[in-house]
Amino acid sequence: MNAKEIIASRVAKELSDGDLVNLGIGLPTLVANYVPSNIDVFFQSENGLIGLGPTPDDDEIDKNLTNAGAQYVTLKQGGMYFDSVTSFGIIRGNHVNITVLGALEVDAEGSLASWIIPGKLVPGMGGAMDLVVGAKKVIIATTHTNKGKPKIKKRCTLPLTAYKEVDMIVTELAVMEVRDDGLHLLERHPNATIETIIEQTDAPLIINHVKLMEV
Amino acid sequence: MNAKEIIASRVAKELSDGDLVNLGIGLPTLVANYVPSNIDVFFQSENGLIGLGPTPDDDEIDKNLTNAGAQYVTLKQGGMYFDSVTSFGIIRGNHVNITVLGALEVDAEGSLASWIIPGKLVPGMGGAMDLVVGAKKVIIATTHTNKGKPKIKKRCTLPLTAYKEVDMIVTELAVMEVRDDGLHLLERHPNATIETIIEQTDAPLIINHVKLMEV
Amino acid sequence: MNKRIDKQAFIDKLKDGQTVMVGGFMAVGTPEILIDWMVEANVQDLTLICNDAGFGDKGIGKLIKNNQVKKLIASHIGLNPYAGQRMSEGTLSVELVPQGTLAERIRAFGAGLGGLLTPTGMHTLVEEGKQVINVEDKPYLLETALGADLALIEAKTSDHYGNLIYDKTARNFNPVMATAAHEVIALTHNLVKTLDPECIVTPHVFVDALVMEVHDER
Amino acid sequence: MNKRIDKQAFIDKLKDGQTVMVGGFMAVGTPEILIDWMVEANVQDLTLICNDAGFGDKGIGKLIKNNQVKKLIASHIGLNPYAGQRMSEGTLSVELVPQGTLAERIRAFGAGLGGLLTPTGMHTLVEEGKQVINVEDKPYLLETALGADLALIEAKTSDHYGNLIYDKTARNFNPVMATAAHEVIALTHNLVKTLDPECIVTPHVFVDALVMEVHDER
Repeated sequence: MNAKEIIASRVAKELSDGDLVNLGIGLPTLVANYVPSNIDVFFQSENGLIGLGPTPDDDEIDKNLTNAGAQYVTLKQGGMYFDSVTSFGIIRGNHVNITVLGALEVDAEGSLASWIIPGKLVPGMGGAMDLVVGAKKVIIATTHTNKGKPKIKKRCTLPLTAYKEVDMIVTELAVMEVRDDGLHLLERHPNATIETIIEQTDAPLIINHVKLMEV
Repeated sequence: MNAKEIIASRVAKELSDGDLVNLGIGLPTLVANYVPSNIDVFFQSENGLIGLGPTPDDDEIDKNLTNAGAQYVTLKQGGMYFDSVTSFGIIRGNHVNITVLGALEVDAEGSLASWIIPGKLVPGMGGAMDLVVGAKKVIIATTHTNKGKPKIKKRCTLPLTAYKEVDMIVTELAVMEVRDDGLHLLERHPNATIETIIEQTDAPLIINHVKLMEV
Repeated sequence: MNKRIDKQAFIDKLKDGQTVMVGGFMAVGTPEILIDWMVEANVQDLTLICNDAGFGDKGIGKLIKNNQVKKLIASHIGLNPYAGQRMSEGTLSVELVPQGTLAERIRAFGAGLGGLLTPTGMHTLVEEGKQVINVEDKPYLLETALGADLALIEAKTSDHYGNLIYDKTARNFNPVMATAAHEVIALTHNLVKTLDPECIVTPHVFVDALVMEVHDER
Repeated sequence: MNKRIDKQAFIDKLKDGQTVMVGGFMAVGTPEILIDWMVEANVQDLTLICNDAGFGDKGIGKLIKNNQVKKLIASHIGLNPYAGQRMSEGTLSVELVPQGTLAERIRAFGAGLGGLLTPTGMHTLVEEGKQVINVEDKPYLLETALGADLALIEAKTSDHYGNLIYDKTARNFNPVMATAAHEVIALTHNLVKTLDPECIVTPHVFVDALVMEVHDER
């Protein structure tokens, strides 16, 4: 398993039967590959559907059936279509159980920076700000560092996507939870020592019982 | 024609082809009986439909198809159902061409009082406040007086339903229009003299060319 | 993901003092059997949110008649004589809300909005105690979100997931209430394997429990 | 009540400086042929409201490429290289709006609301220049209503009245934009005598004109 696969498979263990889940584009979409077979989860795509099914074969492609990343998708049984207002009503209104998103930076208070890279064109926040504010549980799925530089900070330095909304951070090294008293290290990857994790994290970690990540 | 029939038939002449019209309960509902046969008008019922059709025969009654007055109705071709949010989005959002409502008092500024009778139980405003604020054209269909007392005032004395929203007042005696400079007497019933109308109106009337009401 | 519950499971969800939204417009689209079970359970001190007070013996009117309601938030109460009676006895308080504002306030809660700005009610008694906010020189009332512990709604048909469609004007407040309560219980008259995904009005994610009533006895 | 118009009648409705809403999400659900006609008409100084900037040669991206757009209000512009290019050239200004806020602002206009209170964007750059309003001690951004002169939408099927249904995820912003412009023009791929009144998504009262495209050539 590479870093992304480790992250995606660990995030998938957070899902429960009946959950409505929204996966951001990029790494988070991989989570769908690791849903435990004994649970039934519904994925939302914010462009207007609940019930993402498997990727279509070439001859099954419908140009009017895409996900929020403009990829062709299918609809599984029990799914349905709706407009953007309804879609974001579901998102903002706390009806999404879990959203999984990437990060440029995420901090010990649960704030997230994910939409502005200094010096680069800002493509826009899309639906990310609504998702982070609205979902019941916000999981950040990200590599622990970017070119060796920590992405997990005491305080974000980049412009925020949302303030104090993140609940959990899953990297290839560790699982962390944002609580009122700070960032708790809950799990470490079998190959990562606590020292390595501390070293590669730019935020104070509260450490009690650290379990091994199951991936 | 009695007073109510005179009022309803005159109001009906304000309707144009393609209009969306919302009629209040009571006198205003009579307007539907006088729609000119050469135009196609859609009536909305704020409980959730556009396209009120004729009253059903007893054996055609559907208990889940009623108007906002809880009367059994039918749906005509081109009509559709929607929920209360959509219904009032249509109303508040200026998509209703004409609403016709009754009044306890209506004044020279276009303010309307129609929901509180002093000393009596207040049944509630229902959808009236939204209709008066949201419709493109608000027509008050009312008898000119109540037990001999003028209903058309310089200023309403009863609690308002809406402030400065009424466009036109149609009674069995006259047609009046609310303009920036005051209340204009536009038409009189052939049996009513201008003097009678002035006498029975508790608001100053601006009078230029007064036409005869066609009923 | 079986959402079907029976009468006892429904009654177990009821508690004194709850805030309960009930769908329906003059009792059309009100889940009558659920109201009957509430009367039977005789839960007390309820706050009800409903378009109107129903009739004396129909819709939520039955709960008012049976003295179970402490407060009613509605746009109209005129068709239920018990509502006025309980008000003058001092056992029922009523908050009157313009119908469109009621719909928007419930929608705001369901959509995670804190509130909305409406021109409805400006310069009327409805304005009392509310903030007036000007946008481009036009004044609007700030109306806040309105949610509930429980929403009781009536659908025509549900699939096994809890996706719902409604019947004609029995739709009214049901879909929006389905978005705005901590627990949403739908009475359905039909249960089917699948519904057309283009025509589903209430996505199953809003629906927590289904009560099945095959024979509509109203 | 014949709402059908042809290409020339459509072009006659276009004016320099107009604010135009266009449905679609990454060009899915965008009425391509209407955009092509706008390119052909070469109207200038447009303000566009759309979920995104489309692609370089698809969706509203074609108008940006052709230098017809002065301002774009959208949630995302990353897939159209011309958008960034025109911005750095200084010929295009872009207002980025969170996608859910964009949908709500358009909805507010269509529903006659002055604005809404959302938690989205609080403590971010989106907050800049906006009023923060507390409701029950929670801060919300006041976002105001957003309307347009013209809305261009794509439907799957219309009936003769202009009632519309959509196709799968091509629905997206189309229904809400249909409520929020002074003139609404729908491209439809099918025209039928009647639609199921329970499944109509956009009531005909919102639709001013219909362009019929039987053969979808995209």
